[in-house]
Amino acid sequence: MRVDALTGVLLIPAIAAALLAVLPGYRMTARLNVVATTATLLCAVSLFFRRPPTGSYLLVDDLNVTFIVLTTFVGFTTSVFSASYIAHELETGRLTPSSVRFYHAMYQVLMFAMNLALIANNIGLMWVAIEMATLTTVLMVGIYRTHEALEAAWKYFILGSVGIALALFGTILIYMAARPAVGEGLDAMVWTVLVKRAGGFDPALLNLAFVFLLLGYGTKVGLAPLHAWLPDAHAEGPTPISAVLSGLLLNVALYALLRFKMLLAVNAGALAPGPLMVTLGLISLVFAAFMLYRRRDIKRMFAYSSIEHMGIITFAFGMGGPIANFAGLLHMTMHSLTKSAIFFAVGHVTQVKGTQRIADIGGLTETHPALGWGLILGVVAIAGLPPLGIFMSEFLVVSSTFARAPALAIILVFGLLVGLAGLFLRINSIAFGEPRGPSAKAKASYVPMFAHLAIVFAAGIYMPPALVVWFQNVAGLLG
Amino acid sequence: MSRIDFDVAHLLAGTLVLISFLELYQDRLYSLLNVYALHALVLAASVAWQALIQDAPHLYVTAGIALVFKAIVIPVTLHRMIIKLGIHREIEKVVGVGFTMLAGMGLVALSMVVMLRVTHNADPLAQEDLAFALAVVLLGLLMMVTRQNAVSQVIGFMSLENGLVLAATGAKGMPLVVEISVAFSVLIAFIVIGIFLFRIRERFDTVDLQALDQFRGERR
Amino acid sequence: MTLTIALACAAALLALAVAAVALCRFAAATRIVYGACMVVTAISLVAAAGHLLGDEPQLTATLPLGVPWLGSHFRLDALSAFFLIVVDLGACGASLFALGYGEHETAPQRVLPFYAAFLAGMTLVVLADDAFTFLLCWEFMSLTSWALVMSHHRVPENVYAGYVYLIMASFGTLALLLGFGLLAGPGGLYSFDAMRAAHPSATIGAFVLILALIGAGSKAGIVPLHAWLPLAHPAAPSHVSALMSGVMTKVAVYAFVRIVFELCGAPAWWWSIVVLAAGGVTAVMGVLYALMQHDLKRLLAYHTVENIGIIFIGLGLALAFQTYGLPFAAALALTAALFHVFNHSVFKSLLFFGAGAVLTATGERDMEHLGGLIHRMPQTAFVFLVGCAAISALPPLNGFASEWLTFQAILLSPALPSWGLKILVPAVGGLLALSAALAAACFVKAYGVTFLGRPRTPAAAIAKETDFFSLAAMMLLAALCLVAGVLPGLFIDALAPVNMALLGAHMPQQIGAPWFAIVPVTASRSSYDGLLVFLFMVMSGTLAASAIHRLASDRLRRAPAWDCGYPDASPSTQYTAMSFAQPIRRVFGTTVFHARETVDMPPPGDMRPARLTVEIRDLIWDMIYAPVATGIGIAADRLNRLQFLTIRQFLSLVFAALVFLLLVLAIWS
Amino acid sequence: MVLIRDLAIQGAQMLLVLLVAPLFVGFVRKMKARLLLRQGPPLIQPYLDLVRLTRKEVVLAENASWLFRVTPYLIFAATWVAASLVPTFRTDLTFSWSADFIAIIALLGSARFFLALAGLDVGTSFGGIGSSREVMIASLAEPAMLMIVFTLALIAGSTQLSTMAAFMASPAVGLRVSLGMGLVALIMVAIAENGRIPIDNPATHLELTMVHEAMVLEYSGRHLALIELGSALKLVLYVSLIACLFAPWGIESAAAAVPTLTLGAAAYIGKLAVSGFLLALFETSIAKMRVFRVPEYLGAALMLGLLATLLRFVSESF
Repeated sequence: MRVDALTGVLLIPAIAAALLAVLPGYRMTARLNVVATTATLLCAVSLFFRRPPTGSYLLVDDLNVTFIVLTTFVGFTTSVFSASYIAHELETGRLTPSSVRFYHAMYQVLMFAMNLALIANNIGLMWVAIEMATLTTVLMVGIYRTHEALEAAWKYFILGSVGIALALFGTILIYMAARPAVGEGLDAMVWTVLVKRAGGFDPALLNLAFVFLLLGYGTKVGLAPLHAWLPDAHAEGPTPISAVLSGLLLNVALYALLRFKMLLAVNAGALAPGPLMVTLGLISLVFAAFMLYRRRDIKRMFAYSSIEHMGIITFAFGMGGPIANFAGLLHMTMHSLTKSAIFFAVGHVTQVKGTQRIADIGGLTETHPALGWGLILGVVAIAGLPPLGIFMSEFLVVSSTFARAPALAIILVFGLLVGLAGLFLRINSIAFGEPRGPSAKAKASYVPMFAHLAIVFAAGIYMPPALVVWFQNVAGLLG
Repeated sequence: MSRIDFDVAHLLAGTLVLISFLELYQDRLYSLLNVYALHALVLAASVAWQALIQDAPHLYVTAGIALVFKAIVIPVTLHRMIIKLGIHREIEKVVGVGFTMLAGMGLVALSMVVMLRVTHNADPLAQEDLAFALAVVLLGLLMMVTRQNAVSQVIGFMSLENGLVLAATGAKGMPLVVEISVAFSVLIAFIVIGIFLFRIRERFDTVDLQALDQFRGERR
Repeated sequence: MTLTIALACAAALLALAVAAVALCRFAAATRIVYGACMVVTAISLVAAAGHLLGDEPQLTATLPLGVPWLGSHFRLDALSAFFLIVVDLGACGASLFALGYGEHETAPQRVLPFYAAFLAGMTLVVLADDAFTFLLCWEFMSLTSWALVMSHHRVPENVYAGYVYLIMASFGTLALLLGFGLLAGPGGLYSFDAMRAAHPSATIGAFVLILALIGAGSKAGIVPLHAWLPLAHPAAPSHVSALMSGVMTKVAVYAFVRIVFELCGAPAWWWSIVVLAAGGVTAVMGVLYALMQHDLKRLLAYHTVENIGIIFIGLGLALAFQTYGLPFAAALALTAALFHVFNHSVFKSLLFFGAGAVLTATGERDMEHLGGLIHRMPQTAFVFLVGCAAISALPPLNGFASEWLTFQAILLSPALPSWGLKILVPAVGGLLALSAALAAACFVKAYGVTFLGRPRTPAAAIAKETDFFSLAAMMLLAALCLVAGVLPGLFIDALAPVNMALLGAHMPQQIGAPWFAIVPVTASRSSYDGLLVFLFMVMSGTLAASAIHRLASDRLRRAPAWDCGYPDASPSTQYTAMSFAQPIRRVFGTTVFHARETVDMPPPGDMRPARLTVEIRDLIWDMIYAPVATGIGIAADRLNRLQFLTIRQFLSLVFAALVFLLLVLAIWS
Repeated sequence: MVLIRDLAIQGAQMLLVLLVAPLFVGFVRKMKARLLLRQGPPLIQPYLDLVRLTRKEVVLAENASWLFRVTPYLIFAATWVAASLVPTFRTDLTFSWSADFIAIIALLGSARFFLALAGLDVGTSFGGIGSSREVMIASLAEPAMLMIVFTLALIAGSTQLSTMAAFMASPAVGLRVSLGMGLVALIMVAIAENGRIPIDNPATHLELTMVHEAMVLEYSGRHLALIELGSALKLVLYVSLIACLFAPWGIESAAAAVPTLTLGAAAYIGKLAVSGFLLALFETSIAKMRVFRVPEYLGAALMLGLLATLLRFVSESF
């Protein structure tokens, strides 16, 4: 196959993975990891400018290029963060050199899988990729081999595989639905074809398929009540993985859902996917908001906040319409950046304080000002307070919803408020008050965290017109 | 297609559902494993038959995978594992057999109803096939829900995947992609499960999930 | 041009905030930042004043910020110019005060950046002209003030106060957000111009009114949404308390006026009833709460609630008159409200500065530990006295002028046809009078216990007079209180453009009247001349003094206090704040606060001291806030069980969801 | 010319109230004594007291502050200004427009504010008792007063005392329920405000019963004289207020010539005499009430005022 930016996005991580699997020595491998992600990022960015032609397996269009760039970017920053994080883990001996090698290899495999899932033009291929991503993350969650880690990984594995299985069944059903209209063979699984012909599909089959896909990929998105794997996986895995999980993997699954939603949207006879997504979204939002109150583990708390935001995003896309879709996209981007930034901060916090228990962390702004204020800024952003990006998306979602469906908007607002109260209940005791826990200086690079926050901040006030046009196109595509 | 083709395919698919019921009924790991092997065997047969009547040779690969891996390798390995772990005691079900059976019936009925709504312009074979496949999937899920033992859960999961394979092969002319992915996922699943069971054993000499549940998050 | 200057000033403040982060490791940072803030706000103040007094046309600007396809609109019209004056005046005074006061700050890095940002936020709110920009700046203002409340975060009460504050602030913001969502409609017409053009339907208008009352009211401190205010305002450093109490609540009033009078269409008959009732209840409850306090800053915070009530009474009257097409009466009422906005921002800042000076001099906020400060800090005592007299609405100071106007507006209300209003307005008038009288009582208590009498603690006994800058700021504001009270006509005329813009009418020109008197309607109906009253009092006072000293004796001898022959040695025998309020507590408190006094009098021969304990319950908290909190707690506990299910149970959740959806499909057709 | 004449009249009024105030107090005392079949002090006794007090030196408590010394002058000034703006024998005084009814009430309020502060200044328990009770009484009396102002202002369509008096004198005003209620409430408030029996007893120094006296306990010499004069002025003010609102006969309008003015002054003196006698009669025939009965008393006044206003609002005919 021709080697261009598109294949680069796939090949670089694959090759890097192979290399990292064999190379010894954490320092070099960490660097190599960063280099690989950088290269991938550059390739992805170049996709903005040169669109490679659409094949029957790979595809780049307005919708997924946004996701690709976001994914590769967060992947890059996370690799930078993970370098300093893993170093500390080695010192404390929580990880052995061999497991670090495994970790780096898996990291690249994960990148590969996610990129593949995003640029796949074939629903089967996309399914394979997501399955792959799931399995790699399962392995990484279990990497610490503690009881809790194993239990989390096991739970993640079981629930994830079931979800994946359901998604596969849905995929098959889509094929079945497409076959009469498109004809047998490869074409019946190719996006670009499917979207064109979706009007002629059997609506009943489409509905059935969507139910399975919604539950299957919804499990990966972490929508309640399919969310169970998410908090533990975030809490027990290495923090960089938590960042990637929250920031990227959930998005990838959501991306898949959106694709299928577009299919249903084209077909007149099929049931509207909106209400289902709206319902699931609201359930997740309110549920996660209440779950924030009784959290004792800082990483698990932010995992629940991810569920909350996935709920908001799903809700926005479910509502549909140019403004809501725009808001959904914006919210997704902002959430990825903010949540990963928060996990960067949390990673350092847990390392300097030597614990994840909220009760043992206190007065962070006294002992580690940069870290503390960074964390606060992140929480302020994630809570939807201005002048950061999520405020804009929430503003658009709520205001555009209230005029259309007041009741829904009221529930939404209620969930947001409850969630905010829950978050600050904890963050107050973490960041303020008398310092608790050790106050040794953190050997950490704050660059990724503050880079993310800076972008989020800027986006909250000013969005470059090019990006806006981009988002508006995509919002139009989503219908 | 001729009448006989349809009948045989129908028969095999139906048998698969029946065997799923058998699995639900089993309450010893040994017998469960054996029944699962049978399940895989029938799957292989049905896939092969599909390959024959659709004259799609690549389906024979799938049939082969089903035969070799699911019907032989996995049961044997799990058998070993069980011996190694020394789980000879009964599977303590969460809910009684009777109820499980009833639920199974309900699920089969449900899958029929759901699938048969989709009658027009899709060939009847595919319809039946899908209906049975859905039934198998749901039964597998039911099994995962009603069993506590990790091994039996894994078996439930794999019979669920059998249902997927059935559906995939039933979908006429579905590209190779799917078989590959299925095999691939089975493989991965197998490895991961292996790793897991191994780890789990060295941690807590049992595969009973309740032992795992004690370490659920925030119970510190 | 003016708008450009104002925006530039806001930008400068933001830049200053960023710079402060870097600066605050240096000792001089405090002086630099506050000095710069003072200069910038002074510039903006002059510009705004010029715009309002010059009655210049409204200016608009659009920056490529905010919602992309909309941009962020800014607009400087009469209303925003007036509130910009209020904001900048308060900010300028606070910065001047802080030049001295800030030196005592232990952790300047937690105050300086947020202070400048806070000022910028308030400035931008009154300039914003589209929903997004407005809410952005609004919530930014709340957020920065939250950070300032948390600046002394080692005190658990402050953290708690900040928590409550943030939740209530977000609650208000979300209410406003919903309101704007209604006004903007599904099309998302977020600019205020579009909303003005839209003419929303009656139902939408009604919803928006309620939402605005909740949203702006929770920020302004309308009872029962006031709960955060007495917690948060005192927790911040005193100059910030002054800003939050004196200025930020006014920004909330601005939001209310902007939305209700301009954006949400023609008022329905019951709107004014809602607003009036809210205002009356707020005024009386606020002052009653204040009477029960003995923490000086919290007492002042509660008085903010009271004055907000008075302002909303004026706004409600204006709304009523506007509803029934009496523009001139409406103009009178609105003028009264806005004039009181200005006055309250002046004397409340002054009083909080005084409290801050006392706090730095003695380290005490609790009045029961103060006393006799008039001897130790005479100048502070004097300016604080002026503030007390002003807020107690005593002529010839400014507080009286605006309340007098409000009374005049009430006296115009028989012209209203609505029966509900006929009944309500006099009752509200009674509440207003009651709150005014109680306020006077409360400030007799506050001043008497804090500054008069004998010091109750060593700290109070050795207090030192506060520094030059603080005094300068307080003197300035005190002078302003007098000027605004003596020459109210100037201010009323300055408010004419605002009324013109909002109501299409304004009060008669006041400048023409002899001796700067103010004449709301006609001279034969009612008029008041602060200047003349002031001159009369000065004249007759000096006349009496000189006459007596000239003709009779001017000898004077110091001696122990007479006190009916019971000279009491210990200062603890003086009246305390609690004991001073006891008669009023017995009159009102038993019903409003379930106040109960229990006397524990030991029998003769028993050595233990007699005890008098007073229990006061905050019924609003107990009945509204506590249940909500417990409800959420219970819900959280219930749901939290889901964290601890086994894998199998989670699987069955997924399974159930699947089966459910399949059933739906099976039934759905 | 006219201006000078008006100024002269304004001055005359100021002097008149100043001079008549102690006399009125003396008259009331005399009446009370007579009603109790005692001889009683001579009418001019208050003047003598004032003169003696002004001659004496001031004995100032050690920790009394400047506020304590300024307050008497403030009180006197505020009360005097207020009293001089109430029409006694002539409406449309030169400066009457400078403060309307509400402003006059507020002036008295500020006098009370500073008196209460002075009570707290020395830091004695008696001062505290006096101030806290005084503000409690005021917190109810002032709203009641304002309600009465509302009623009258609504009837007369003005808060300008001259206009109100003129309106009350005119035939336009008939007998009105709200007027009656207003009168009763006004009398009740006046009694409370001036610390007369049954609210307070100006003649006692029993610590538990006194309010006003407790506040001024530390005052002596000229300060005390000014405060006494102030309270006398206040009493006269209320009496002339009632007179000019409810018995506006004989109050001449602007155009009146000097002889008629003297007539008006005579009428005013007459009214003072009558009301003084009635006050004395009332005070001798009733006992002082407990301090904590006062709220009920004033609450009643407040309710009356509110009721009057409500009636007034609801319909023109009441």
